[in-house]
Amino acid sequence: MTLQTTLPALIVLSSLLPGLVIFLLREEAHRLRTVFNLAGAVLKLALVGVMMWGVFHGEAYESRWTLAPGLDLVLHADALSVLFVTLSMVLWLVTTLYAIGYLEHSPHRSRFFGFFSLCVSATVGLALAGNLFTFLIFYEVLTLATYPLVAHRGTPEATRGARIYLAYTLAGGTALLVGTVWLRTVAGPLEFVEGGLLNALPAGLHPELRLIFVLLIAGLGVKAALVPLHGWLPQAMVAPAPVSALLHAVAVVKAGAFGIVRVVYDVYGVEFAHQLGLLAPLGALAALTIVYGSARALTQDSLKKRLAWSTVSQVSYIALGASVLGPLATIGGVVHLVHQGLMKITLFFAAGNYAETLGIHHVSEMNGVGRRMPGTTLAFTVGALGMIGIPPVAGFVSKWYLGLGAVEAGAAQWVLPVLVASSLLNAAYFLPILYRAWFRPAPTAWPEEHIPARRLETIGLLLWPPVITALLALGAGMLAATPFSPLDWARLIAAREYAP
Amino acid sequence: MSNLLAGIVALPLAAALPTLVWPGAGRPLTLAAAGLTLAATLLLLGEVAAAGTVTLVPGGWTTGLGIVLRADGLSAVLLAMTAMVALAATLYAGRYFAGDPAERHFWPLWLLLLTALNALFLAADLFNLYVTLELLGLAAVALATLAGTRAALEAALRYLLVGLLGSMAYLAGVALLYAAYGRLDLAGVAAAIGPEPAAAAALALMFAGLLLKTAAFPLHFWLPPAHGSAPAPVSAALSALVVKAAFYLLLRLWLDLFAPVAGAGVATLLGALGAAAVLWGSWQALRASRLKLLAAYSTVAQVGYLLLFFPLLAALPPGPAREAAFGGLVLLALTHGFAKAGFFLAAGVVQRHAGHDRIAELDGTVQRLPVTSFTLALAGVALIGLPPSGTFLAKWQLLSGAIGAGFWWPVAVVAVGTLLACAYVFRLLGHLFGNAVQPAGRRLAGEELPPLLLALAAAVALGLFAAPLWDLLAPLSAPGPRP
Amino acid sequence: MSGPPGLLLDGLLALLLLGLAAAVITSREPLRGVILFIAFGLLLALVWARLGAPDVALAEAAIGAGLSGALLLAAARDERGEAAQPSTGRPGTVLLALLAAGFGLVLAWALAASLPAADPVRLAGAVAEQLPRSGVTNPVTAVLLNFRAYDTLLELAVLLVALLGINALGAERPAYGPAPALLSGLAGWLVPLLLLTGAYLLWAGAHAPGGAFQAGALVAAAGVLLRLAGVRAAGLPAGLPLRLAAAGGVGLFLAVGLAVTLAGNAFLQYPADAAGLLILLIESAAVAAIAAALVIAFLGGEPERWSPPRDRSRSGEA
Amino acid sequence: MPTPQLIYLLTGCALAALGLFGALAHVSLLQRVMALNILGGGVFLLLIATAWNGPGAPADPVPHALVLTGIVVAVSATAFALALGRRLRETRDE
Repeated sequence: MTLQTTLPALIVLSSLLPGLVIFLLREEAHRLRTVFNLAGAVLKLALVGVMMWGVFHGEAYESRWTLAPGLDLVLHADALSVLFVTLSMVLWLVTTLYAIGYLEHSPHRSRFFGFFSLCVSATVGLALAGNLFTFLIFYEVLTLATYPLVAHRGTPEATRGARIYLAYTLAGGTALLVGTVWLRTVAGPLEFVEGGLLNALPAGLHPELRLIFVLLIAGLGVKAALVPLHGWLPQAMVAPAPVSALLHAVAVVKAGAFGIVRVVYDVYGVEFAHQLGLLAPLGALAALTIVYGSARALTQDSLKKRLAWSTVSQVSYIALGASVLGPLATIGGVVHLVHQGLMKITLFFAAGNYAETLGIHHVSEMNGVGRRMPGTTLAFTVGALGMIGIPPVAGFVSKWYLGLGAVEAGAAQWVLPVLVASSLLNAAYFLPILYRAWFRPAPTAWPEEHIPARRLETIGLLLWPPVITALLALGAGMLAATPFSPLDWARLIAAREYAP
Repeated sequence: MSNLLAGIVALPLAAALPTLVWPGAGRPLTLAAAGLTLAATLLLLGEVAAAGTVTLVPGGWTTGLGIVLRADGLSAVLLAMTAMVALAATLYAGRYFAGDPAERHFWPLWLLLLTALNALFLAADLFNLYVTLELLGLAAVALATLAGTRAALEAALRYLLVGLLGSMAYLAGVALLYAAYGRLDLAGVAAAIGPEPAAAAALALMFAGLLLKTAAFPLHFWLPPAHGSAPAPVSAALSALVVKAAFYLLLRLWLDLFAPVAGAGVATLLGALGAAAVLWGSWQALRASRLKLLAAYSTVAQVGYLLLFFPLLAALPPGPAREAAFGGLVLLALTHGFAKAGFFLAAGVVQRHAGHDRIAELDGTVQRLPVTSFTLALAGVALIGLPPSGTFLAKWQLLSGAIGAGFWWPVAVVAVGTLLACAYVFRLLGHLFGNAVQPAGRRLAGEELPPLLLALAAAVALGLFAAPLWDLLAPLSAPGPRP
Repeated sequence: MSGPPGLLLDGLLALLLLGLAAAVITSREPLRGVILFIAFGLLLALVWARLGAPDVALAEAAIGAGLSGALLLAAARDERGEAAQPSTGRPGTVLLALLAAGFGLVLAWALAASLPAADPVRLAGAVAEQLPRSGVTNPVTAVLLNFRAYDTLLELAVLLVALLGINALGAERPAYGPAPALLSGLAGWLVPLLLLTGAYLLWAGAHAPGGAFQAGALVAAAGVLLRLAGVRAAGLPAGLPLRLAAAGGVGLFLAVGLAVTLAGNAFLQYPADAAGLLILLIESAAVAAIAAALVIAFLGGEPERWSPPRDRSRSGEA
Repeated sequence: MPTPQLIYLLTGCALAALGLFGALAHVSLLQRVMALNILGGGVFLLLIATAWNGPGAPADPVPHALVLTGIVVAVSATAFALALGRRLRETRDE
């Protein structure tokens, strides 16, 4: 029972157990619930810090539990998992604060925060998963934990959105299940190893392996919202803002993208996948999604819908990075896992603030909101500029490395146009918002002003989270060169993936 | 020789008598008996884990002349599952029947039902199995009538006649086997049996009878009304235990007795029936308008899963692959036992609270019955087979076996069946967790706990702590006569 | 006597049996069907006797024909008027006929193929060998109450379940109107005779045809007769004694079976010297239980005397 | 195999078939129950006939015991079925 064998499990439990306790709390136990939430989040943050330090110094952390002969539940820490865990940790902490403010006085909060913690536990679990079987388990648990959150409001459209979400994700889960079982019967335990584990298999199996890859990507692509499996994402907008924020920034969408990265790098191995000719179609799919998502975002007047479509587009940068052979592209894709998270969560927090404070749900209602809510709008601006890829915000770094990677891999002729096109489209659907918010005159009355402006433009618990994440997004961009920055960590990952 | 086996049968039987002589003492006596039986089955589990198989010949006569009771991994785990489910259902029934005139009839019949189940799981003698089948059938029907409604009585009568027909078919098979091989103990017949007409005919008759009792498609017609209209604790026992007992016997005969006779054809037929049951049962569950009917049809589907993988077991040679798949099959049966019992008990709570169980009118039940709604969700997860439920682990093992052996059609059936199960479970949850506010119904104290525990066992415990099962079953997975 | 006359008898019996069975199956009128069925049962008893199974013959006559007959007659009385729907003409009847025929043929085929090769001794050898240690000399009783006593224990449990199930369904059916004087007169001397015969069969079972089941059936018949003769209670004791009698069959059997384990024996392994006595003890309790169960079955519901009025009012039985 | 045994075995098969048909084809409870009893009788006949070892020779007592048990089980089931049928008719009348 050393730290090496228990730490990963502890990290999962540190949010799971508080979550279970929270289920049992009375609705009125507001303070107690907050204590459990934050205690769990802080404790987890500390544990992850320890693990990060250890992994950086080459420590190996692995918790193993046998479910059946030859079938192990494995949680282990490698560079990639630590990156994703850290991201989900930080964002969970912030989102918890935001949610506490957001759900002030709304019903069923115990249920909400209970599932909220389960959802994060599942995310952390699949981040730390040491083999595809474990990943699959947490992937499905994540589906189950998020469904009640999407349906939380219980309104007809909420239940409808949740049902669609469920239909997509469970169907995807089934494809993933079959693919995983199949691959396991072919290749054994499927423990994740940097550089992949399939290249040793006889050539006779290659057609089978291609088919399995398709199944796996189909399963993961649903959550990653790859076109044409993206249909649920705009529907899931009915969820409360903190949920949408988490869904889009870390939990669900990222789980899919992260899974793709895992499968490409640590199961198939990027060279082997390339050799099987699987990267090109994946890249094409990602490119299509990037462009299509941005194009659809253009036409949305509902702010949250526009952000949702932008997620569809932005997440596929990660798949794109994975589908281009070469360390630079890898760095670009992996680092975007973090950057997109920071920027997108900022945007959703801001959108939530507009809705909660002034009842603004549509782009067309945002005239002059910048003067009424400067802090929120500033944060929104940072996020938006990042999405477009304007330095010094983090988004630029990702796109830069993706571009370099494309050039390095000789895929420039099709990757660069995609990057340029999507950046232009991003600009086309974000800049008008910024223009309205800052330079258009404010209307005489807001749609419905819930929270009057006092010392602050809105409740502190709603204001600070987006400001914090915006600063993080800026920092990730400006301090990219410093050690332990996301970029630095992504370099470490790429170095280990491509280690001879 | 271990009299523990006799004790496991004698405990509930002995307790049944005072409960019928002094009706007032029913509840405490039954609780005590259920608790002790559980303790005894756990003891047996230990003995089996240590010794492999435990046998007893009541009367101590030479094998062949006397009746053999035998416990191995398979029977031991099913006994333990039965005892746990029974204990939970007993706790629940104490409140469910409180003040109900049917209560004084319930306790003795309930204990006799448990007696029959234990006796069946332990019997290693063809005719003794017949007697236990009849005891089980009559007790089950008698309990099903306790609801007293006309629907319940009609269903019970059909259930009874079907059961008798099944037992008769089984008995005819026994007659053939005795005529041909002059033995009644499983081991004795197994040693002599070969691919002869008598064996083939006996196989056909006994399997036909047992398939009827297992409610295998298309012989399932009697199950939904019977399970759907019985009192909740009884429905739980019928779906979770009684059906399993018939399935257990099917598996037992197939493994221990008919291995040399049953060709791939038989297994394929069973598998095909299973596939049909999975699809049809799930589809009907999706269309069911009442909660308990949904549960009953899902049982039809779950029985289908149990049959679906017979061809796989038949095809796999003894070895790790077969052991993995066999363990998966047993785990599937166990998990369904817990999940379905929990589901039916929870459904009973909902019905008692709302005064009906029409799914469409249960919107917002969660606000009145949060625990029970959560229980239904957990049990639902286990019925679908999502992680971390035991069903998921079981399906994983069976699927890897099937894919490894190139059996693709069961894989397809499982995929479709799983999605259908998602559909019918989440259709229900969509209503339960809706926003509508239910009128305050009858207050339920403590009735909500036993089902929750059962659902947790199915949806979490069996998924995470089932590894020892494979060691218990390893010696069994190879077909052929047993020592 | 397996000569031509014997064969002739066998053939005749077989044909009659089949004819009666067919008549029962096809009869439209419930009462007529039941009477034919009783005849069928009696004929079957003859066949058992002919095949050297006197114990079975007795049981069949007393239970298969006698008590089942009485039960069916009572049921037919309720069902009078509602003529059974014709079986023919219903969709799938032909299919069912084929299925049934196939069933019969499979049985015949299997037996024809296996019997000639089979060793005709089967377990008879083992029984003969162990009989001296069984405590009785009638091999059938030895099998029922010693070699396979466990079966018999569970069988008594089956009877108990039936009784409880019937009780749970409601109160006993109303008694018949005043019985004809002849019947009451008949009962007056028939009942003691039945009881006496029952006692004899119980005692004789150890060495000759007979035993608990036959005896219990005769005692039950006495009860039925009393009921028919207008004795409402049908000779049943009231309250606790009745319930004890019903439970006693299984109870004593189980008690003996468990008691011997204290001496380190296996469950139900009687000490050889006490076996005969213990078996008689078990059988006597069984007779009471069987009789009680069968009479209650004839009453068709929970007898008024099952539980004292106090409980009934509390339980609020409908 | 001695001829009487053959005769009775065949009779047993035929009875079983008749009983099965009756049990499946009928709708009236009374007739179904009687048919099931006939089916049982047929199966019992198979057992007793196989136990027979020719005139005079002692028969195998085990099947006799089994059939005795079977008869009691049958009467229990019959009684319960009829009582259930009666209760059902009462609820219909109510």
